[in-house]
Amino acid sequence: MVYLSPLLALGISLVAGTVMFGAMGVPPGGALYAFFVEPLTSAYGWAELGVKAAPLLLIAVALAVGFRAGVWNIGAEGQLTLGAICGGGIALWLYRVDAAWVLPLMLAGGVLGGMAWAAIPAFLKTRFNTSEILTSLMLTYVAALLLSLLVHGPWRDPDGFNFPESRLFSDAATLPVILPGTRLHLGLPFALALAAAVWVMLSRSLVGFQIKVIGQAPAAGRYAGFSERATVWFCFALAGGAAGLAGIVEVSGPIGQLLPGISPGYGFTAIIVAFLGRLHPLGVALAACLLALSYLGGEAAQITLNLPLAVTGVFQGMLLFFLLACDVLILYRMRIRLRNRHPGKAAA
Amino acid sequence: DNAGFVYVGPIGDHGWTYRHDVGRLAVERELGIDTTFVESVSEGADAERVIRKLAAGGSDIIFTTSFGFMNPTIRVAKQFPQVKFEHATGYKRAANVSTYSGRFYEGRAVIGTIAGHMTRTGQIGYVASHPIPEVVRGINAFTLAMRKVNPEATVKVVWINSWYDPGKEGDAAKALIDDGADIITQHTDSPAPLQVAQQRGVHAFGQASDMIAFAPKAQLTAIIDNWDRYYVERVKAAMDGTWKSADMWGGIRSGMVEMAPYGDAVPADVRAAADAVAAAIVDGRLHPFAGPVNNQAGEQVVAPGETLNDKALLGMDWYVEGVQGRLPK
Amino acid sequence: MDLLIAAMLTIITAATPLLYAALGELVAEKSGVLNLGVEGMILLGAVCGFAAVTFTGNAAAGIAAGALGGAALSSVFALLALGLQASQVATGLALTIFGTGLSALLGQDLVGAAYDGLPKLAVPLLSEIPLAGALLFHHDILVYGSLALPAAVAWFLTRTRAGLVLRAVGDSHEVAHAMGYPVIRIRCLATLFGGACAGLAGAYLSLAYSPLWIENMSAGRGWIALALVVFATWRPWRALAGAYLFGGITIAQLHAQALGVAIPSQIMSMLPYLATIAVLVLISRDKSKIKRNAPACIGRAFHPSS
Amino acid sequence: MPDNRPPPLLSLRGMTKTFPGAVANREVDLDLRGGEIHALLGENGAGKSTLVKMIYGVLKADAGRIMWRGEEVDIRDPAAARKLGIAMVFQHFSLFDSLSVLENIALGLAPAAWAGRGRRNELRSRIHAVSARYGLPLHADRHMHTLSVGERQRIEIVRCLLQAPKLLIMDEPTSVLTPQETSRLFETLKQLAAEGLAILYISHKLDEIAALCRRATILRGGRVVDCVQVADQNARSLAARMMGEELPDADLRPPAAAATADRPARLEVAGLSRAPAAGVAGGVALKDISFAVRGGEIVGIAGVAGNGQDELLSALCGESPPKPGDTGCMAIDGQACALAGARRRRRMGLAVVPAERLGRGAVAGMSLAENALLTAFERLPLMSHGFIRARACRRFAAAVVARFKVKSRGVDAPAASLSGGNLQKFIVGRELGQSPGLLVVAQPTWGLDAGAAQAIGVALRDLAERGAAIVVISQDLDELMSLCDRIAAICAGRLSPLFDTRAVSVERVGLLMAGADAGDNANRAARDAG
Ligand SMILES: Nc1ncnc2c1ncn2[C@@H]1O[C@H](COP(=O)(O)OP(=O)(O)OP(=O)(O)O)[C@@H](O)[C@H]1O
Ligand SMILES: Nc1ncnc2c1ncn2[C@@H]1O[C@H](COP(=O)(O)OP(=O)(O)OP(=O)(O)O)[C@@H](O)[C@H]1O
Ligand SMILES: [Mg+2]
Ligand SMILES: [Mg+2]
Repeated sequence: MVYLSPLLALGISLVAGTVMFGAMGVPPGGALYAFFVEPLTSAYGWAELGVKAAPLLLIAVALAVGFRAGVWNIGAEGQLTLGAICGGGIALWLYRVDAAWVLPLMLAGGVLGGMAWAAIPAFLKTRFNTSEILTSLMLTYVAALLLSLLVHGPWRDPDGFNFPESRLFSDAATLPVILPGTRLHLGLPFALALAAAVWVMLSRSLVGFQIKVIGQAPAAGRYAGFSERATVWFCFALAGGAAGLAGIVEVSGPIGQLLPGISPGYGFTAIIVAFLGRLHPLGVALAACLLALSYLGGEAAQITLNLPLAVTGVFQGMLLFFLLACDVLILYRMRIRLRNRHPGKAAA
Repeated sequence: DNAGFVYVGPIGDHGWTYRHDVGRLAVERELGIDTTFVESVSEGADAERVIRKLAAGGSDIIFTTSFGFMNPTIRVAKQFPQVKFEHATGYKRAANVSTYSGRFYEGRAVIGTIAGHMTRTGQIGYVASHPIPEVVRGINAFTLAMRKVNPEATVKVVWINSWYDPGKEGDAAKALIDDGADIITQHTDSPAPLQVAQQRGVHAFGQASDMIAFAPKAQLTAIIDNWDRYYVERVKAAMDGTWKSADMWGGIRSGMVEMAPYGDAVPADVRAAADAVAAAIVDGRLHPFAGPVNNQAGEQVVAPGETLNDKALLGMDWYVEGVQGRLPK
Repeated sequence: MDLLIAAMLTIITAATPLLYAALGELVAEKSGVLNLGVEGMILLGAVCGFAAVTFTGNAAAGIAAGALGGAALSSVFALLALGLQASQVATGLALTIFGTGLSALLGQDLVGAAYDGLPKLAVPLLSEIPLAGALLFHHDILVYGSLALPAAVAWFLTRTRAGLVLRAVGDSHEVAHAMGYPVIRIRCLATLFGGACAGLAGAYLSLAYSPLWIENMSAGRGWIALALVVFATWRPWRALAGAYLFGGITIAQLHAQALGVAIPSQIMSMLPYLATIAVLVLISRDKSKIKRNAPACIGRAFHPSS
Repeated sequence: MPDNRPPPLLSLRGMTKTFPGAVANREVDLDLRGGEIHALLGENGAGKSTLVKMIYGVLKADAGRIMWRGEEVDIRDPAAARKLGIAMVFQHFSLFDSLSVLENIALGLAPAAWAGRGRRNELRSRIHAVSARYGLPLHADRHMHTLSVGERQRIEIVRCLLQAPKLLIMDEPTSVLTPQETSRLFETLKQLAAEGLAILYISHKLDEIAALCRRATILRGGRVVDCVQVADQNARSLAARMMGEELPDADLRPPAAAATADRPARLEVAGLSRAPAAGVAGGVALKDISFAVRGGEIVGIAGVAGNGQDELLSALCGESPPKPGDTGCMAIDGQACALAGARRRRRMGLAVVPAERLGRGAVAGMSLAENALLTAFERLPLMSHGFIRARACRRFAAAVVARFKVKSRGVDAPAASLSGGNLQKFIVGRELGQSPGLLVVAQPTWGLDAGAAQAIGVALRDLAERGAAIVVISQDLDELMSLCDRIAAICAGRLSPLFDTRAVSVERVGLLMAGADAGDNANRAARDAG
């Protein structure tokens, strides 16, 4: 049943898409093919799905942990940026060093950078009771401007005619590709590993239990002796670290340098991915793939059918609406069926 | 045959991307071939995929129209040697990668001349986007031309750190007018600064396209990005097999930089002066960065009789004398 | 002095769209609804308002169309998140994606169209007062509306029965339901109001702030509005203060640049965000005050069971 | 014999309500006349709340008819019920935390009560009038979250009285009131009944029923099993009818209290002072609290709600670390623990049962197995290397369910699906299952039926007999007097000396709870003891 929901949503989207494209004079079959099939007709397409889904998954799965604990970190985009800045800074600093430890150091720098940025809202929340919603969001803008400051100024490529981008990272600072001939990089294994780890943590470990308890009933958490403060810190550190890793993976992988804009809003899209996946690692993984596919599909539809981006945005929004609606309908039916399966038991 | 275009913004931005799309439509119209475009492509990891997809999908020539697409373009070009690539505003080339851009600073020199003649307060407000050489070059060309006719006039620059935020662009224009500017010029994409000028009864210059509809009284003229001729030529060359990697940096003479008709407010003598500057630039008598050029500290950077070469122009990161404020490094 | 007045006038226009969107969201959140689709609703309001003005030439029609556009989009939210109890966070974010696309689609033919902007309505006599007259009594109708709105919202929430019920629903939907109040219906109305206000914010952008339509012209103001609700700790007058603080610093830094302050523009641009954080830190020390104003049920789905 | 009296105020015929998986009411008939105080009795889950919720229009009956003054009515929602003249005090508070007293009351009245400043002022003075008249002191402009439970209950009652109802339904209204408040309320109710009001009264305290009601309808498993004259019954016979079996005998107090006198103290508290919790207006400061509990004894702490019980409980269980300015020592089994957090204290042998079951003692949406883990992981082998041993948790939860006869769908059922009584049994069972050396329990039998209450009492005594020290914090003085060896009263954050329950009268403790001078009483206590 749970697996049926996305399929049903897809079905409805196909019907609605047929109507919409038909009304706009675009052959519906071709449009839908472009959206859902064409991106995956080649190995390269699959690899690109992984490239696009990896940062989404990496961030969303960590955010899901925080959302379960009632920690509203919506500034993952900024944490991603800081990860890119810190990790990328190391790459630029060690530009001439050709050693195997450069890349791990960069990744660590990215993780720590994201964590450090996430530590600000965590600190303000635990120390001054300041809403993390506002602080984390505002810090996203600050991070973007910080990156802009750096690539427009001190970190410009010295041979780059003062254009706002850093030099290309050296080979030692570039994330290896794991599928030759494509851009699929280590980010995907990282993301899958994190998803698996979070799954185990949430379902099996005391930390995960603690997070769920505090999220669902803070008073019960205090009663059990779980520290809310520590949980806030943990959730921010995890999400910040994951977002920072996503940031450094992006710049040391497919981008290969620091630019003023490194992420097309992964940190925000990840929020919707997390909720679409019902805050469960497996669901989040599926949602990340689906959303990544819808972006690739949007590009494919623009290329093969000359559809304007606006149309793909509308269609993507509709797809999300149907997914959410079907989710609910199916959950609702399940609830009723579960209840009816045990008649009289509760009355016993 | 097919030509592909990769845009950094939406075609509905009424600025940079919009003008490239006008060029694309000219290609379709004049050569009768199919074109493909992808809009709002972010300059991060997505760019390479989109460019590659266009290349793999049968585009014979691909225009990538933002500086941030430079490295992805080069990378994809390596994988598709038979496909021709045209990258706007960059500096990296290859056997199958050309670069092209407009010498918009020539247009800036023309409007600088107009501003120098027409300002009463001696203060010009400049709404600027990001502190990159392209924008700094425009500021400098404008200032130099302006001070040639009005040595006392100064330029105030406000950076909004965005290409594209009508509200903020308008706010910047308001701030500049409130601080004494009586002419506004801009290097951002929306007509909002012009609209503000119109409301406030001051003058302004359009950017990227003719924006007279938005500010019939305020617009003195506009610098129009005109890619039509270049795009048609290059696509045709690719079809003919005569395409060669090149670096095109076209100015007024090539038609890539075009001036919109003068607004009613521009008096005849000023029109004549502006026309003269444009004509001198076209036939090479005048270079906007011909010496003597002083920097903000008053030190002579270009001696009389010399001109800055293209390389120095390309990487310009200093202000000339007459620009107020300091350029952050 | 003149410079100050002029700057203040600019601040008023910069704050107005934030204020509309924030107050609309504030009412929705007070009823327990967290609609993160503000950005999408603003854009739809902007395009609808501009389209109406372009086709009818009538400013009132434009304003009405903006409000209706925002409300229409919020009704999608109401259907999914309230009717079907889908995740409010996810639905709101999907709304932003959808609204951005839809507004661009609807606005395709409006790019390049021009409009003079909403007429300024000078209040007779009062607008003649030196300084204050220019500052307060020479604006378009939406600015006056934005100043009346916090008063109206504050009055509605604290003084009217409907406002009381709305707050009650946001505080505990179970109890409100047990006492016989139609939780879903009240939330739908609050959501629609929030959508209409976001639509007005959009209409202000496309009809007054910069009277034109271009894609994505809200440039992230919806997110700032959402943050302002938190900043305001759900109190209407504080939302006003927040909008003016944010707008004020944004404009002040533009003036500082114009006056030649030698600080990198990126750092200047950070100031509004940093200042908002700093002020929030200062005012959020008092937990009980926040607790009293925060809607306890915010974002939680309500399953009426009977 | 033809009945030519006027028709009853309210008649129910064949009321039936089925929930998914449970029949809450089956064919319930009931007649209620003006001026009558009618008791509705039954075990936990017998269907009492469901029945009255249908009368008040909160729930919709599957079948059955409601007659009001002989005419069939359709009560679609609470507003319709209010219009008829029905008012109800809910079993669980139906108050809004972020609103003021005045606003909360207005929400229960007709819309006109909030129209305009004049009406609001009028409402304010009516509130003060009613609360003065019936001895239920209230301040209209206080904010709800600053109020104690007792005050909240008063609001509910005053709100009903303001509607000038014809029928007043009260679902366990006294569970949080002091004896004094209860008897004041009873006078009020009797007075109201004399004025012609009909009252439908639900309670598990059978002595209250005897004092207040003439007739009682008894529900079991959703059916009416009896409708009796209360005068003909005693508490035991009523309980037997409710449960369908005799209540087993159990004397909770051991014959000789002195048996424990020479044992070492397992809990020592000396000079404990705590500032009220920050940000919680209405919080009470604890002032210089000292007492000791020996192994094998049960010590009761009586007090009116809102006199520092919550603060004492959280100070004892270590939920919030002491803040600067807080003083005092605490020791468990001789080990100082004032600075230890909740988890350290649990390792030292402490177990705690808080008053709030859902949301604090248990997580509503989690299964019983997960809820078993909530506190038990410190003392039971439920974890290995930071990972949860799911099987061990289920086994432990199942053992608790079996030992305390918790009615549930099994250990995977969510805590929210248990009735309050069964959940309480589960929580107590979970804490007892950890064989604690020291147990602190708040309101152990709040809202529980006689059978469940007795089961819990027996379990506590059992634990004490095995050498544990037990502290029971409760507002129910009768319960404390029957359960505890020694008792003290807490008032405004001060604790009286401990008295032997055999040597002190209920009245004396009642006075202490109400704040009679502790020093004076200490002298008298010394006399009593001697
Ligand atoms: N919302 C509900 N969903 C499912 N079942 C319910 C619901 N409410 C009540 N029930 C069922 O109805 C039965 C009667 O519940 P009710 O609350 O009426 O009992 P009660 O007599 O009030 O008990 P108590 O003395 O504990 O208050 C319960 O045992 C339960 O099984
Ligand atoms: N989500 C749910 N799923 C299944 N059953 C439920 C659910 N919620 C409530 N119930 C049923 O409702 C009953 C709880 O009703 P309620 O909370 O009124 O307790 P109660 O009968 O008043 O008990 P007590 O007096 O012991 O507190 C449970 O017995 C349970 O069977
Ligand atoms: Mg009940
Ligand atoms: Mg109960």
